[in-house]
Amino acid sequence: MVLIIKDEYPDKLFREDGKRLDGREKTELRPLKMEVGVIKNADGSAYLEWGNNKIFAAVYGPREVHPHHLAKPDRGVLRIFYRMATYSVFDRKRPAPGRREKEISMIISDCIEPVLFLELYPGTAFEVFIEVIDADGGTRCASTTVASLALADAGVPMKSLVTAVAVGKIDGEIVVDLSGIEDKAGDADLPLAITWFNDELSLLQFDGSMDADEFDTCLKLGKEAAEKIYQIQLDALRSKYISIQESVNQSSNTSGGDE
Amino acid sequence: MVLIIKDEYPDKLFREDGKRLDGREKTELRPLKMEVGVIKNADGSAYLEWGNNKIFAAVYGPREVHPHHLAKPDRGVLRIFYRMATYSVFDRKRPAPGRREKEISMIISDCIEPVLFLELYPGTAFEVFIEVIDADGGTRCASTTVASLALADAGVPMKSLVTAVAVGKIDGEIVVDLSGIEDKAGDADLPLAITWFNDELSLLQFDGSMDADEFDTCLKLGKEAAEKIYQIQLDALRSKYISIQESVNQSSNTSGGDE
Amino acid sequence: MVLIIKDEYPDKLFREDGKRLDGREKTELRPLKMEVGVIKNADGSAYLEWGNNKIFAAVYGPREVHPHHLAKPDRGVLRIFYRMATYSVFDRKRPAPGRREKEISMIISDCIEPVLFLELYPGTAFEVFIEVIDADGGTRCASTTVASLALADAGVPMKSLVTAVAVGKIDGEIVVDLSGIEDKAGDADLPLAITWFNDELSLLQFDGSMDADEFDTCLKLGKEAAEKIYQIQLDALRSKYISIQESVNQSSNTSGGDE
Amino acid sequence: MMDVKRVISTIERKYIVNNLKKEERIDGRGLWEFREFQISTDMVASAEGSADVSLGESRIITGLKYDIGEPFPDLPDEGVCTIMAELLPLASPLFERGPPDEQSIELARVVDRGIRHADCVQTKKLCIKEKEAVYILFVDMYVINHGGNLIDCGGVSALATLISAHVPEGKYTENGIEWTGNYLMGEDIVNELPLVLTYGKIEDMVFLDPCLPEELVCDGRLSISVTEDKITSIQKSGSATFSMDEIQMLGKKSIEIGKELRNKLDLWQYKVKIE
Amino acid sequence: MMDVKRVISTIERKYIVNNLKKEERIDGRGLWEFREFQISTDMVASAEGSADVSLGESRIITGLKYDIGEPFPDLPDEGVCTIMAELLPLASPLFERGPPDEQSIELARVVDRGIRHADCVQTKKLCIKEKEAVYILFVDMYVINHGGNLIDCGGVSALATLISAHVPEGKYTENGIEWTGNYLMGEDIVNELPLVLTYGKIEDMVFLDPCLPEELVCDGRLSISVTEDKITSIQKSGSATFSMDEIQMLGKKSIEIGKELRNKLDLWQYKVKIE
Amino acid sequence: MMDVKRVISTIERKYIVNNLKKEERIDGRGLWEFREFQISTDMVASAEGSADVSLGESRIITGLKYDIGEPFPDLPDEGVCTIMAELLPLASPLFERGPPDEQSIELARVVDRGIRHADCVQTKKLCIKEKEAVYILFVDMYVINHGGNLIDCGGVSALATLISAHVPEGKYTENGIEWTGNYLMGEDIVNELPLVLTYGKIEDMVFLDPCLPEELVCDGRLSISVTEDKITSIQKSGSATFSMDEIQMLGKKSIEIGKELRNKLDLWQYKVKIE
Repeated sequence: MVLIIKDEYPDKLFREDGKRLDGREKTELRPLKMEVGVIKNADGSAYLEWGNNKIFAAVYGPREVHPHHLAKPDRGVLRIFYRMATYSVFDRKRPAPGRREKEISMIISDCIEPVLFLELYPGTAFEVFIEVIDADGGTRCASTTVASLALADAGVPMKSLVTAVAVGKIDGEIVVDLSGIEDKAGDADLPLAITWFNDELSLLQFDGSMDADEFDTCLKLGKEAAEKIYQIQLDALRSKYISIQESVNQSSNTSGGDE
Repeated sequence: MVLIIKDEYPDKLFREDGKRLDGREKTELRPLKMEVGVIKNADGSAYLEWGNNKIFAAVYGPREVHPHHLAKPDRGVLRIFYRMATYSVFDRKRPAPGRREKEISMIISDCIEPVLFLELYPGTAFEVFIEVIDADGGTRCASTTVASLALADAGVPMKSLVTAVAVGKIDGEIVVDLSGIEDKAGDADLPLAITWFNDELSLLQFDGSMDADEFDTCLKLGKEAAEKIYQIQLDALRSKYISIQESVNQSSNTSGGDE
Repeated sequence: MVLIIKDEYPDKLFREDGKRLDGREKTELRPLKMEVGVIKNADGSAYLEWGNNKIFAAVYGPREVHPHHLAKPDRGVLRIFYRMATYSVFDRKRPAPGRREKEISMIISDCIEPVLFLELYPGTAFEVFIEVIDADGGTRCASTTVASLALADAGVPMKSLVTAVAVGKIDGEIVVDLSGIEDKAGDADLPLAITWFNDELSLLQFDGSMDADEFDTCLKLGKEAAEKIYQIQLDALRSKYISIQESVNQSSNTSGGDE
Repeated sequence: MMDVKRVISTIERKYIVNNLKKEERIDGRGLWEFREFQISTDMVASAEGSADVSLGESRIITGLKYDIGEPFPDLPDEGVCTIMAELLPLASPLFERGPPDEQSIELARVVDRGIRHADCVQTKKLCIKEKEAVYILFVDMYVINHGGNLIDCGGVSALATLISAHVPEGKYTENGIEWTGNYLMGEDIVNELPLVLTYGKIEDMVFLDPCLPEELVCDGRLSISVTEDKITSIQKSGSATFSMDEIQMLGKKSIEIGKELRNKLDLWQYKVKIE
Repeated sequence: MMDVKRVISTIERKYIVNNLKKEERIDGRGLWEFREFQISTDMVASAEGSADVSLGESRIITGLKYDIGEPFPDLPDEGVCTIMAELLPLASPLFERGPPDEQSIELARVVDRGIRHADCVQTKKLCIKEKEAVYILFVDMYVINHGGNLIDCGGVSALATLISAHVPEGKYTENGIEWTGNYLMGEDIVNELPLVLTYGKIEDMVFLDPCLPEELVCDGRLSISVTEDKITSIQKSGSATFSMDEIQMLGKKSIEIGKELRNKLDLWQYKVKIE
Repeated sequence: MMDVKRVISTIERKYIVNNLKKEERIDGRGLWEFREFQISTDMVASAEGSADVSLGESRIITGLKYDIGEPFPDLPDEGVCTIMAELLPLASPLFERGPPDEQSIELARVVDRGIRHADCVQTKKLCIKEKEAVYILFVDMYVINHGGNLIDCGGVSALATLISAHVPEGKYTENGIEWTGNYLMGEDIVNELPLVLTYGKIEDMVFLDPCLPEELVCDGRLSISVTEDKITSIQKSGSATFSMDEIQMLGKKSIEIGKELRNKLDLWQYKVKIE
């Protein structure tokens, strides 16, 4: 039995004034916030809010691989464990990790691995645990972005950060950063990730139907959006550095340093 | 579909004459019987009947730990595996061990560990398998009691035996050793176990609602009941010793010893 | 919900002319075809069509045993993994291997082991994977027969091939090589396998109801049928040898050998 | 685990084989002799039937539970009887924890097949209403001590459990299935009494009812289920092979020994009486 | 994993014990003092109630989802509330991946039992139609950082989540269950406010709210759930034993400290307002 | 397992790379050339559609089964088509036993997504009665030999299976769903013919349809599904990165090569004829 709540998928995904239902322009991002160092026990961690997405990422490693046979003698392995909380979605998710979670884990892993120097860590693993507390469309991009930040917070050597964002098509128009409702009611979804050290794509998925021209537009808009997000990632890292600086200064002040 | 059998939960759990439904006084125990050495293949074993409870316990060890990573380099581990037969309860239990069985196993383990000298057995395990063949309320106490006996039968060095019993509240009155029906229809249940070497509680659980005075009464009655059960445990061990004695005497008689 | 298709189990399993529903005589086999070397990646392989049965077998080994604790220090182990494709039966089979598949795997393993020299391969395993693509009665016999052929194709030293076939009773008459419909609607089923090196039975199962005389007849007819199948196995091995020969000849011809 | 087996192999196998060559068993029995059966029934209050059966040092405690469900579409007026077995790690250092392993599955299956094809369980009497409601009986065997030849012990255990059954009788009404106040018992549930007989084979010697040391060293086993005059099921296991002649001999012998055992055990005595 | 624990044991245990002997804690608290609670609620948009609760460095984020199902036959007019907990490997190098382990089960169970016997969840108000349709509430706790004493943190987390709930109210009609447009909130769901208090024991010293280093070296723990004036649940874990006197003292102390904490947290402030 | 891969890496990678730099493949193909497809269909008598497809040495046998179930509430008049894949350990020493691993899931998902967004399966024609009964099609792929690029082989295999389908046509009646005597076949089930094309990337070189040695050493892959003139799905895997220019070029190339392959394979020939 289910509680019957009249379904509220809107007929149109644009308002009369040409803006999207949440008031955004076509190329505007949802509100986005990141913070590092949020999980004390982890070697590195980060937290992200992006629209209604709320996601934690924690990094442990380099450490021993369990089970042992997954270790590689000539390089380290990156293991991503993407999970969603049961209550992070409209219909309660079953507690055990499902197929979809394993698949997204693999995608994120492929997406981040190019920026790491795994050959320096033979026989060990970096394990990144991602927990989606609240989901609102685009969790794989948001998770990639926050996981990359957590790795940086852990001091893992990286060629660059990775930044991911989805572009899509709703009511026939190309827009960036699909919200949950746009994702469900829209026509196409194209998540991508950029590895800044070489300006290439390390994640590229697509589901929908587009001709070659539309597709080119998506890639262009996606890159522009990623650049904005990248700045927010950098700010999150900087503000931790600054707050450490400040607390150092403060404590030298309190302890009566001779300035 | 289910067979409709009118449910026979009684309105009252005391008879007109003030006795409990099975004719017991408030502080009277159900009939209780124990025997050791019942499973030939085991290093030690015991069998218990307590009301309609029928429970076997077998001890194997000290032996290698499987899987290896559960072994501890500086001490032995006690592993309790409490299981119920599918047919030991009113509605057939599913064959695979459930959450509840794992939880009770952990409780029994915590309860018995204090009397063992595990530090003498680094890297090994004592494994105690408990099988409830018929269940009638209080299986965790009965299992603790019979497992402790099986360990003694196995010759495992112990500071003392452990004895467990439940106290509870039915129709507002405090009674000892709840039967199955009293457990289900009663108001509160307080299983406890006593480690005789220090006269302290190694098991204490409670579910119900009691003020501090009622609670004190429960503890007092629980200890008195445990003392009676302890004697039955000791008798079971003695009678094995006696029967060995007798068979030794007998065989020396038959073989024509010169008395 | 199910689609209601009127069930077409025939009343009788013999036609008016005394032949079986598919036109066979009582001791006649269904059409039978075998081929070796069909799976390039395997150390040995074979494919069989027998009535509507379609079965692949592939052999890997001797190779390391996973998990390690299954290895035996003084001999090799034979591991059979019998599996049915989901679509090989009328009602879609669940994808995960079931109890029945494990049981048949064990039976086939017991049936083939007597012809191997496992004592020559301590610590290793021969793994035989059997995949039933289409099932039509008698898959355990067909699988035994094709697995034995795949082992021979892998060049594993063997005392002899093994050949299996089922005898059974339908409408009170004893017949050989039950088809799927005869298996389901028949009265008794007796699969057997013969290890030709000693002319004994290495597989013998029976379900039904027979007196001692009927039973003797079954054994006799089973052996006669197995002899015919054995020839087809031998032909399959020979034709591979011949085709290798031919290709050798051909290539020496093409390369302009001086004959 | 397997080390135990190997050690026994090398030390005891020769001794056992040498004895068998003289037609002697290590426990003094003849080649075609069963160990003693000990049976008590209906001792599990929570079960609708139960039996505690020992065969030598092997001991299996079996209980019966029931449920009511829909019949299989192709057998709309027949109840169902399922057999499960668990080789408890309590019962032997050879048994491991975890989901039922191959040995447990084999035990359940061989006992089940011996019963299934013998017109033993009266599946038509287990129908409450055609197409709608039938009994599902669960006969669950737990091995309490492993002394060899669990199959024959389990066969008797399952049969004694079924005979001792007392399943509340249901009547189909508009409001569901109501209890009539009576019970299905004894011959309401059981008709034929099939027995399963297991033979060990070492080298070219065959013998009945292997005890544990014999079972651990034997090359293979053959289990034959028989009713009064028919063979109803056969299962070979292990890597032994049997000649045609041996098989024919064992078939005949099983019917004969089965008859004696059936008389001796007198299983109908375990039907319960409910006033 | 366990190596971490062992290393801490040998180095820190002595230090912790020596402090406790002087009635001092390594983080400066008194023996009967809680670390600071930090609470925010209803921050998960997808959940029908949620709470993010920190107790010192322990942090648990809990959410509520609901389903509508049939009631249990013996409680035909009562809804159901289930508690689940997961110790995410994200939260500590001590937690392993895989299905819920014993610690997760214990956390869920102790929190659940504290609530269940305290007349906390208003199960009768969670009934939509007797025998037909009741709410099933899922209160799922995820441990985000493990700083010791997850149980007391989880207890407050579950309670705050229930208080912050806003479950669409259903009305039983011929066509199914329709939404009335209103929500079940606050006291529609929660009555009593039980709190769970956990004590650590090392040697013969007992103290409230163990932090992680204390928890890792302690011999055992005792969790006591209390309402305003009653004890509703007790759970001992670990290999410590407690004397009768200690138990009686801790029972009384729990009612007392619980009262203070209940006042201080003022959990009813987390009831949501929906215009 | 992985040792195999490593050994190949060090020995063959250089050889493969050097060839590719000269725009040559180790099996003599050009950069944008497929290996040979071999297709036979409807050879599994128990299935309602089947295909045995080889692409070079890769071979996948796919079968179709159906069930009838309730539609999803948000798509009340549409049937369902699910794709499963299993990389049988029979097919390669690289495949392990056990539940479907990441590679199996990826194979199924990429094939599924290529079909799902291409208006390929006529889900509305798979509805028997709105809100009540729709067909659920199970397209299950088994890998029989692994010769590289299972995805493109699987894509054709799934499509040929669907085209070869013959699913009994059901009619909704008061008594249940009755068979009309006809079958749903070919264009009753399939509309568009999407193909999936997979490219390997090693260093900065990209090429179509990697064979096994190429797949084992390549840094990553890109799979693009196309209909006649649209891209319907893309999946990148592995640790390679692709530049914007490469992606745009591969998108256009895929539509072009897809068109040729679609003509060449002429998959509609596999529609079955039932008299």
